[in-house]
Amino acid sequence: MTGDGIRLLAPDGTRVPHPEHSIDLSPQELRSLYRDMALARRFDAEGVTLQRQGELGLWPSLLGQEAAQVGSVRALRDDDHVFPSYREHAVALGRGMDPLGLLRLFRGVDHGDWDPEEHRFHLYTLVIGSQTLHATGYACGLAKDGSESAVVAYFGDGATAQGDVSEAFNFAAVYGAPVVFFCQNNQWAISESNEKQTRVPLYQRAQGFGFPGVRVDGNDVLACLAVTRWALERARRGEGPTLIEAFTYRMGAHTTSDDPSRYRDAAEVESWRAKDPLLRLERLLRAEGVADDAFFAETEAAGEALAARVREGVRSMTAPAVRNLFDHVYAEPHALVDEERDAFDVYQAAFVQER
Amino acid sequence: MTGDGIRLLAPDGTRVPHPEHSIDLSPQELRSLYRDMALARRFDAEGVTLQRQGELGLWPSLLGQEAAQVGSVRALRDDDHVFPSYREHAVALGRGMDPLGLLRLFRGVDHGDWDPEEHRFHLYTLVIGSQTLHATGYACGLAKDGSESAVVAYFGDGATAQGDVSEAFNFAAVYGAPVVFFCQNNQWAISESNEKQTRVPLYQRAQGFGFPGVRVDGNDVLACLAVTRWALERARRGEGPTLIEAFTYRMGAHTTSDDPSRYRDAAEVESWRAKDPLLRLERLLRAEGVADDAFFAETEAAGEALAARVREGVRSMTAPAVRNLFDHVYAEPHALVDEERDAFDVYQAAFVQER
Amino acid sequence: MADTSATADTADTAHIADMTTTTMTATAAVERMTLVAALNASLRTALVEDPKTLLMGEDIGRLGGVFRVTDGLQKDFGEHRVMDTPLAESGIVGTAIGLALSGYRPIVEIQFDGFVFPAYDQIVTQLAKMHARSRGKVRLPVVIRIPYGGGIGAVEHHSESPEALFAHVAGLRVMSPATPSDAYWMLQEAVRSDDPVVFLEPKRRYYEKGEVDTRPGARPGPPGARVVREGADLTLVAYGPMVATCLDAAAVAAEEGHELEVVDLRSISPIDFDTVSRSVRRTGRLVVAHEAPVFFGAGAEIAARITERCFYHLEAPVLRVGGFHTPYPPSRLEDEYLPGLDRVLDAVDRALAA
Amino acid sequence: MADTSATADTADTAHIADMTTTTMTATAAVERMTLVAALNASLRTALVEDPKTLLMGEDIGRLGGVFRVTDGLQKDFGEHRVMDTPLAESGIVGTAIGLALSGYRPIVEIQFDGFVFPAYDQIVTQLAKMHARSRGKVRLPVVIRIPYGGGIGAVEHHSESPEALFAHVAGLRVMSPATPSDAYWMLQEAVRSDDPVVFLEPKRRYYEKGEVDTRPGARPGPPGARVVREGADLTLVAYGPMVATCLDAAAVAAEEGHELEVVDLRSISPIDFDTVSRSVRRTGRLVVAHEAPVFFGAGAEIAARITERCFYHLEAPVLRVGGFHTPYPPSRLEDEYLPGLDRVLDAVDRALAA
Ligand SMILES: Cc1ncc(C[n+]2csc(CCOP(=O)(O)OP(=O)(O)O)c2C)c(N)n1
Ligand SMILES: Cc1ncc(C[n+]2csc(CCOP(=O)(O)OP(=O)(O)O)c2C)c(N)n1
Ligand SMILES: [Mg+2]
Ligand SMILES: [Mg+2]
Repeated sequence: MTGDGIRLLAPDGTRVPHPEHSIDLSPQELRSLYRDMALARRFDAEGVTLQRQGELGLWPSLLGQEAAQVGSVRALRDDDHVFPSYREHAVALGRGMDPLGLLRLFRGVDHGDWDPEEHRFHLYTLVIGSQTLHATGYACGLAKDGSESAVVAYFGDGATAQGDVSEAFNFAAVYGAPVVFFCQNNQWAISESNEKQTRVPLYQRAQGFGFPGVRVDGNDVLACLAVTRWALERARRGEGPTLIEAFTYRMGAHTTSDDPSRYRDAAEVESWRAKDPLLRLERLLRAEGVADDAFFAETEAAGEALAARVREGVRSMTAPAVRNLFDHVYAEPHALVDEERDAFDVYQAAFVQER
Repeated sequence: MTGDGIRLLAPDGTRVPHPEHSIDLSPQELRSLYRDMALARRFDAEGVTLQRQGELGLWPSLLGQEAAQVGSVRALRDDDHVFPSYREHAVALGRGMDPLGLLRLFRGVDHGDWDPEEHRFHLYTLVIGSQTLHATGYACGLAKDGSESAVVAYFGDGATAQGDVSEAFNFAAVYGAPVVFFCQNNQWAISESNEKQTRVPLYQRAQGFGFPGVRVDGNDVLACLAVTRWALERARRGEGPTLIEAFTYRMGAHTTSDDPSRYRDAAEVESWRAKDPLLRLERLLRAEGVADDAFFAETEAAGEALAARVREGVRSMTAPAVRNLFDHVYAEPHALVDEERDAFDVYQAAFVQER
Repeated sequence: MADTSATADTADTAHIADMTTTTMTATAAVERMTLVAALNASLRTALVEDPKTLLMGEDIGRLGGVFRVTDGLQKDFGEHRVMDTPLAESGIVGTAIGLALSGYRPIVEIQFDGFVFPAYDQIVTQLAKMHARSRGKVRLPVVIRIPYGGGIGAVEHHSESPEALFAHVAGLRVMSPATPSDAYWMLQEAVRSDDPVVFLEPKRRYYEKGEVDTRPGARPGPPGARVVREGADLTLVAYGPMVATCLDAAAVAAEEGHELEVVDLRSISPIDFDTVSRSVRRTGRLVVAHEAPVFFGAGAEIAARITERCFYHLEAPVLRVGGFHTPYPPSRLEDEYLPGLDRVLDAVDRALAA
Repeated sequence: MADTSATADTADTAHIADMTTTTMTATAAVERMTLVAALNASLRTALVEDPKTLLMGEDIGRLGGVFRVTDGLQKDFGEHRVMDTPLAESGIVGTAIGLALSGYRPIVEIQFDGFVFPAYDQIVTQLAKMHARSRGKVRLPVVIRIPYGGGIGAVEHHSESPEALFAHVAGLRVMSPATPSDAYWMLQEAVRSDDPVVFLEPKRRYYEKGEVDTRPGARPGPPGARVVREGADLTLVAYGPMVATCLDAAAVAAEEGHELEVVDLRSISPIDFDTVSRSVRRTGRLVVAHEAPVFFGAGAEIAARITERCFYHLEAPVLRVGGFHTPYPPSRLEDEYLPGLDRVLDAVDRALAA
């Protein structure tokens, strides 16, 4: 169970049998998983580029975590709910989110203002760990409604140190909430490696709160899909929460502001390159004759098209007027906000006049 | 390991062998443990009485938890440090604290202002769970100093739900801090029973953070002493933290403000009366001929003397002048506090004059 | 182990069973009752009127809360609507946010003022901001009830007045009733609001009685400030527990020939500055009283804004009377520490003399 | 797994090894440096001068902190003195309290202003109160460094100005330097203080340069307010990132014939009201500027107290310019949102016109 975790697909692209978590996917499903990972990777690369070009303020790259995200999100039903952290771009795409919605946040024109109910994909959450409690509460709500939907909360290895995450584990356990805690252990919390955050493998944390924790090879999209599906089924059956630790690696910097050369060895990164999640699925697809060069070329072209759309979309994004800030501080009328808006209008009018 | 936990002394006063945690105590040590428990119980009863008489504002009774407290504190060396919650009266006595110090807090003449370094017994802490982090930090400090002292943090079953306690577990584990987390599971957090706080036995929590957790029969003073000693030795050897769950029962109300008849059955309380920690040690002492009627009579007399001293001490406690409040807000001079003190002096002088 | 949330179907059945019990009906009438009873009645009304309303907190179930504000509600509405939570305030508020996102309207009880701080992060960074962050797409109708203030002879952390720490934060509404009637109706208002509300209950007034008209027709509007005693010489502004103290002060001052106008703010964020300004323009003098420390307290905001608005009407500087820049004292000192009748009158005298 | 605290003896040896390296020496000189470099130098001095000083925080080790304030310090002083902590702010501050109780003097870094709130409970209920609670027997010399304020184009929660939320709390000191020199010396002061200090670093001024005299003889006294530009027409009070903005405003106003006196508050709790009063008695007008929202902000306290002290000297009401009662906006709006030159000048004009 330690080491790389549950694995169905080895780095060399061969299948690994597993007694509990086998999965049977059609060729089309396999291709589609690859395609989602490839599009996510291309999208992510474009995010990095756009930041370098000054079009975005910041970009947290998901490079290396495609399998963890695409595999897990594929396990969800349409009516399930996701509570992401801030790096779940592939999960967002998997939910059908408009990628430009994410980019508006990182361009700084809004804080990420999509409607979380539209694709049942909650707002990105930057305060580490907070969303795990929201996910737990949401799951309690679903259970109260008699719904069979479930919730997946995404968070990182560093987040597990936060009190909120432990409280979420405990509330979910006590209430038997239908929530899957999906921890992407990408080995780093900015510059801090796992051993600064925990003394034991993270999946073991769950046991102490009374629910199962499993480690899955986070670079194995098949295993991520299979294990998340299993955990979601547990949730739907009323068996409560599950913790999944997807053992993966953050191949890039923490964000575009970060310089990982200050704290980690190139050799470590290199060693993970051999476990690349796309490469191993490509090997499987080719070995089993499920996809050919044409498919990969077509996928690449789709990626380029996505990147072009994103590039164009980002460049034409403009910020709303400051005045709009006052509109949604409260849902209902608020004297102080109104007063400040009025004063701001007067100020701006005078200012425009002066010029 | 579940059930009542590690036990060396059965409710009927017979010894129970244990492969790892046996303990060999002299007759005098055995008598002394009984005496401490009896004095603590008498002291506690006096606290309740004084509150009923209006001499104290509040009293949280430790009735039923004498063995957990006396056994654990007896395991400490003089140079070890205790971070209590607010019900650790027997621990306080075990550290040599003046009982009147505790009572000043509950009389409302101060917030409990003893010098924590005098008996290496920190201030009572009312914000649930906070002190577990202080204990962890203190233990880190001891380790940095190269000291071989260790720290014991006391807290309740309810406290385990707080994020701070999980964070303390994690920090202690990551830093390998010489701290023993001593959880008195008295089955109730005010009106909430264990299953409202946790899905699994509490001692299991530790495992998920990477250190051992054990349950001990909290009404068995010998087991509490033996297991705490073992945990402290681990700490001293640099093996890091241990969680001890002392499985006991709060025989009284949460505090004198509480009315447990609203939420628990008399039958439950009754069933625990059979496991009384004093009674079982008395049985042992008598069965093994270690103590006779004279000893018990002498102990009772000592209890009465303590109660009398406490009663008298409490009745003569007066509150300091409000003006003194300004003295210790800061360790160094502070303009605002000085200004407010001056204004208060002027106000009081004028007020006195008016009369 | 009992699962208080339970699986979907048992939850549903329990819920339906609850709905059919007669105890579900809130009685509407004019009655004399304590502030606690008014809050209890208001929660009952909320639970009856909207099945999406939930109560959450520590010890609010069988115990009925340490102040009995939720007395009997779990018995009548079931564990699914009146939820005892684990002892973790951040968890309570964070979970309440999630429940609100899923369509519920949680009313959270924090056991004492001093124990809200573990939840402060969830309140300030999440609860307050999510509506704005989503540009209006998300609404979080969460009420956080907090018994607050001193005067009950309690130990440390049980007598705090943290209102300024919430009022400074955009996205929260902060209100505090002073009477049983306001307790009933302002809580109704808080529950109906689609904004998060920090609802501060003056615990030392919990057992004071007043007339409460719970009939739907008696519903007043959203809580603006209210002139609770008229007077021409000086305006005395207070809220929550200090309103009664200020009314007493006004009565004493009247004997000495000074007519004080007492304004009960009711809402601390936003503040109804129009009502206060109107009063100060007439009286020319203003004293603000609260239990919370004066430094960076509500009095500062009121003094600053009213001075700005009424600069040419003020005959004396606005004076503030409140807590000192010290931790709340041990209980045997609180009578002298709290801004009581004498300290309020002292400030009034100084303002009148200026 | 590496144990960063280590057992006693290895810790000790590592420590002694550290002490012998030459990098331990802080160089004392007059130098032009950025505010970040000044903070770094100040921390280095603290680590050299007192072996009980410790740094704690997220990513402060090899990375040197996200702003590089602790750059090189772990390398030079070892992991026992410069501790990367788990990602848990309450844990960091709570553990720092314990370390302080055991005789250490922890200097904690909170990575960004918006992430201090998980630690708010430990700061407010424990750190601030323990000295008073023990009636002076316990001292908690803990410094909490927080990069704060906006203007760097950051995402949500990275541009907050939470000073009022600390200043209201008795037992804490709150200070904020505006220049590299003050950054160096005020941090020295904070580290030497036996009181807990919330040390707010104006992150948008991190890379501005100034002359810093780090020679021991250059040590100024504890940080009172400082008149940084003299003027007779109006007093402009600011602190931290807004001091430079106010100096710019004064320069522009001078061109228009108005002489503004600019006061850098430096300490936000306590506030040096004497210096501000002296200035206002001369100028008769006061504008207070800060990034934090105006409502319940520092400007309220200053306006209230200065009006009380200088009522008969004020020719116009004190005006406040600052953040709106809205969450901090997305970064593309921050230039317009922040109280910049124009908004400060607008307030100055209004105050002068009144
Ligand atoms: C409460 C809080 N503290 C600190 C930060 C600053 N911060 C942002 S990301 C990060 C590391 C997160 O690591 P991890 O949870 O492993 O997620 P990853 O970035 O690796 O996906 C930190 C410390 C934050 N966002 N929130
Ligand atoms: C942070 C916080 N929340 C709530 C409370 C109120 N409170 C005081 S004691 C208590 C129950 C504690 O239960 P437990 O930890 O089991 O300790 P016990 O009282 O049983 O010894 C609660 C909820 C508090 N003191 N602190
Ligand atoms: Mg990570
Ligand atoms: Mg308990």
